[in-house]
Amino acid sequence: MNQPRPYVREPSRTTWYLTHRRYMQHMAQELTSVFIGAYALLMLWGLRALAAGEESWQTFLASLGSPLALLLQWLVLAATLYHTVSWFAVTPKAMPVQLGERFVPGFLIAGAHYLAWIVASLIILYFAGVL
Amino acid sequence: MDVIETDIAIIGAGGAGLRAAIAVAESDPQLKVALISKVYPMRSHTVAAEGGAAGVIKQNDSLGFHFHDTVSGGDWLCDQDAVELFVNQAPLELTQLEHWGCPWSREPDGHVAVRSFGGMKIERTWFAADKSGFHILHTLFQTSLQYPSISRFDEYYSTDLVVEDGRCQGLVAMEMRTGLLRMFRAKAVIIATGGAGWMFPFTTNGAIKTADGMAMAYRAGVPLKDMEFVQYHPTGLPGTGILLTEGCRGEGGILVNKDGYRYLQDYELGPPDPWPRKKAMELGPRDRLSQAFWHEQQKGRTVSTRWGEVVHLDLRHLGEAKINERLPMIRDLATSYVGADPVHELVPVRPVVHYMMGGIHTDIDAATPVPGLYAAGECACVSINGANRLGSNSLTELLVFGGRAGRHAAQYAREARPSVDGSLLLKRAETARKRVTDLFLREDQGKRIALLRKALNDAMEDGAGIYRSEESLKKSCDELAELRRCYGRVHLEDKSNVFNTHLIYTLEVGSMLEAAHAIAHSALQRKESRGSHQRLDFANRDDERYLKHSLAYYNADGDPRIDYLDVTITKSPPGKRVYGGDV
Amino acid sequence: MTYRTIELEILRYQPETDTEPRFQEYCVPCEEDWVVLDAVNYVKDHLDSTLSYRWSCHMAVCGSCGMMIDGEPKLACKTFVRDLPARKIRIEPLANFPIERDLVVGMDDFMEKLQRVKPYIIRDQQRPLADGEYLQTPAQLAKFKQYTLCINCCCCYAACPEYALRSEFIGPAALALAHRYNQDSRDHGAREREDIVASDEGIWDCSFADACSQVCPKHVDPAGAIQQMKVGATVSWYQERLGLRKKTGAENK
Amino acid sequence: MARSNKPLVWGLFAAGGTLAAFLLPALVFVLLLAGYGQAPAGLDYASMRAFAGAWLGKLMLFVVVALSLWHAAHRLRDALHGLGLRADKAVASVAYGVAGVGTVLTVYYLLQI
Ligand SMILES: Cc1cc2nc3c(=O)[nH]c(=O)nc-3n(C[C@H](O)[C@H](O)[C@H](O)COP(=O)(O)OP(=O)(O)OC[C@H]3O[C@@H](n4cnc5c(N)ncnc54)[C@H](O)[C@@H]3O)c2cc1C
Ligand code: SF4
Ligand code: F3S
Ligand code: FES
Repeated sequence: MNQPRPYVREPSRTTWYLTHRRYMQHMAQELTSVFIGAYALLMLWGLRALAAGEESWQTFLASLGSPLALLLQWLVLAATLYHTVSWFAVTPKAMPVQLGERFVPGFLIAGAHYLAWIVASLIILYFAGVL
Repeated sequence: MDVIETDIAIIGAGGAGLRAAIAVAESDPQLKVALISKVYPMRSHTVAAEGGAAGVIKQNDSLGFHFHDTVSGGDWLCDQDAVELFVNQAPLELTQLEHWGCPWSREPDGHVAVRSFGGMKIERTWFAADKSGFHILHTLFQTSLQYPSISRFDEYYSTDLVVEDGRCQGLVAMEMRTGLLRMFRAKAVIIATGGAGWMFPFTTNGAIKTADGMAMAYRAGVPLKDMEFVQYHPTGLPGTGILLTEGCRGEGGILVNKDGYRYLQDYELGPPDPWPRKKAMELGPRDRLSQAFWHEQQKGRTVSTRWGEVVHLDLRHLGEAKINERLPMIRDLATSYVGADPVHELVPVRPVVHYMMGGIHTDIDAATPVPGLYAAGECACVSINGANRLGSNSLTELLVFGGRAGRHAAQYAREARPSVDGSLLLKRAETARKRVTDLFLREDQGKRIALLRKALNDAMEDGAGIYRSEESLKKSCDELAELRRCYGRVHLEDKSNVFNTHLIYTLEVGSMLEAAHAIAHSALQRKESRGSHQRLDFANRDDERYLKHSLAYYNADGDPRIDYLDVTITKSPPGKRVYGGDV
Repeated sequence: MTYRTIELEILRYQPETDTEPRFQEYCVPCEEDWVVLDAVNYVKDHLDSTLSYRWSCHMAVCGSCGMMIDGEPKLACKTFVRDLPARKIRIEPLANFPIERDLVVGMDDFMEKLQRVKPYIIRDQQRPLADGEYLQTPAQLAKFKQYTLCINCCCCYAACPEYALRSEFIGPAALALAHRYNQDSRDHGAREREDIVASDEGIWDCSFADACSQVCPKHVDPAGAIQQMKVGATVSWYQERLGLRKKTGAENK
Repeated sequence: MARSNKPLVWGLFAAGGTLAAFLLPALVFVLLLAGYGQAPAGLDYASMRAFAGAWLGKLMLFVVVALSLWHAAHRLRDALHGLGLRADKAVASVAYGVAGVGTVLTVYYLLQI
């Protein structure tokens, strides 16, 4: 009876992320990729339309108004915002900035990112003619 | 019984054991090392050391100063040849650790920084914030991983040495995960099993510090030296016994009684300068500070709390920035375990058992009287600590004498005669096995082991505490004799083979009883007060009769035999220990 | 002095008699400043001496007492009973490790991984001891200090979903340790370590779930260390492909 | 042990993630306006053609579209692995395949403008 007989617990491969809030959050972040990917394809579709001429471009813009397209865009907007927030939250970890013996506090780095984000968004809105 | 063949077996993978293993590997990569430990190396209690390690490195310091601080701190019971070797080697060993990656705290110019410690004339304690032992242990452990000649046997509990033909040829250890006992056959054995604080109820030591190595050597006929000298650290947290490093006081922390008065000035440690003055007040030696607490308590000037009597450690004037840089763990420990944030509040502290000056008798090469058997670290007594160890000398001792044990054991192993007939060794090992298997067979008739341990704790605290007397020690001796008898009948409640910690506790209590017995008897016989050994009935030091090491020899059925050995004095004749403004 | 009585629900597993783990309950009278470890010790000393678990320092530095406490990997000696509001406390062995017995888990895999990342100073040239220490400014020390604080408690492994799903993953603490040496100004071994660290079982198996850093009792931030190594490994990968840097290590052989 | 080639895609993933974090919310918002029939002046056929006709504009559009694709592809691969899909090789081929084709098409369309 001297052979060790350790007991191995197997996590569920398909539902483990439901066992804890932090795993759900992580999975949600991972899944923003679905929407970002979908949106990238949408943009690609738009480029195709733009290349094909004015008519296709107009059809493309009009197609954005269908209920399904609207729903998708709202979801994408939510997902991208979540992506932005979670991405900025961890940037200080991936790229810490050391000044002398201290590290620049994470919230300052994240704060700088938010500032840049606002500026970038304003520029986009300006050139798009929204502002 | 399985036999594992090796050249050198090391019991214990704390600071001393790891340093020894690396020393063997570096001095001769051909020698096989078996590194045996009852816990994973990085769990060893060296991990808990906070303050730092002493070694002369700065221009304003000198080896002579370190020598004199150590010798007078030890109340002249140190062997001065050993101390001299120790202070000479200390800087090299600490530098070696730096080369291995230890993250020592630094000065702005990149040199290592040093801090003040109790009883030291000049600041010479290398430190890594307040996690010095942690960093030393992890550095040694990680460094040891690169030597292929070192094989680790983690979570193997060693029970007995195998001594045959007048020399040590191996040991018996139990693989805890299977309960299997194995014999390690070795040309040389090094014991590095650490201290024994757990025999007291209130200690800074971890639960693994249970005198195993001392007991193994003791039973094998090696005397235990100077066992009566048990160090109380003056600043432990009440309740848990968690240590607040002397570094707190080195950085400028002060001790006050219930009136907010720096009471140490009443005990020849003044004047109470507002700044830290070396070797005075809070930077006096540990024995004096712990004794001062005892007197304050007698005078009713301590603070009563739900954990009992305490005094206060005041760090507030150091300010948050310095506390965070130099004492971050202290802040965390005090805040969580007693709810006092040292940045804003007074921290309750009291003396607590911390360190064993005594241990396995070795010479300056870490060799015991039994050929082939070496010992180093807290379990050994070389002796550099005499009657009272100075803070931060122990970590350095692990390195200096751990390394020496490794090198000398390696040399011995290379030159060793071929070992005797294996069957003789196996017979020895079988006897050792029987000691364990008997526990499994015994029927329920004795005390529960947890109660036995409690009784042991009480016997030690009541009889062999900060102050002792003929009466209290006699009582302890009697109680311990009775407990040893009880232990002979103890049975196991858990008879499993797999990771049976109940069995381990039981064996550990057995070890502690033997070592405690040696302590009480050595203390009873020493009719003087010296360093940490304070007798109410013999208040003075008596160099005439007791400028000697005590040696306790094991006696299976009765009291140990106490013998004496001269102290080696080379250049510092015994004098008065002076602290305070007179230094 | 009893402050409150709690129920401990402890997962037991005795390989010699049990086929699978089971919960066992104990009633423990706690004092106000008790940590969970004190309650478990109470069980061992007074109620059931057959309970096995690891502990030693009782001061959150030896790293032996990591357990799942109410589902979270924590140090039993640093988790106060008063901070757990429920009357019942559930204690299990660290998740993602094989249970040897009761609360004791097998550490072989972790120990092997620790060794694999070469956690020691590797230098092109040794400096003789007589020449004294290497100089290292406080700023250079600060660069890697955080990653030296790991006590190998393995709480991070118990939290990491990638380790749960694929046990070959070298995992947070071992990788953070590699980063610790890479960032040390005295070390020249970063390239050598990259062969292990930047392999498929190393940093690339991490999906940045960040659970490791969230549960780490010593604030080591292994997640950050791994991300920084990903950035570093990516830069050097592109540099090598673009011929800006010589290839090293195994890839060269 | 061999070093991984993941840096190739991880570099694209990280760059794409950063870009997406900074730019996508505003871009989505702009197109959303169009969806509600409020297309801003910048979305006119003429302005868009002018923008995409310039080399700088082409480059910007290329970077946004392609990197978003690679970001999504790599993360989706991770997510599917997490969701229990063990066929990592197949998932990777499809995900990166789509991203690759998308990248080529982006170039193709942009060059037509
Ligand atoms: C809280 C605290 C703070 C301290 N601070 C300082 C300080 O600042 N400066 C200083 O100089 N000193 C300090 N000390 C003292 C110093 O840390 C210790 O004396 C020293 O670390 C002991 O090291 P060691 O290698 O001898 O033993 P340990 O580190 O205790 O290691 C003992 C080893 O032996 C093994 N072992 C024991 N029994 C067995 C057995 N039966 N079978 C197999 N293996 C066994 C254990 O597993 C362990 O690996 C401090 C001590 C404490 C408790
Ligand atoms: S990184 Fe933190 S959680 Fe992980 S082993 Fe180290 S100390 Fe424990
Ligand atoms: S939890 Fe695991 S996935 Fe990465 S960030 Fe930490 S190692
Ligand atoms: S007992 Fe050492 S970390 Fe908890």
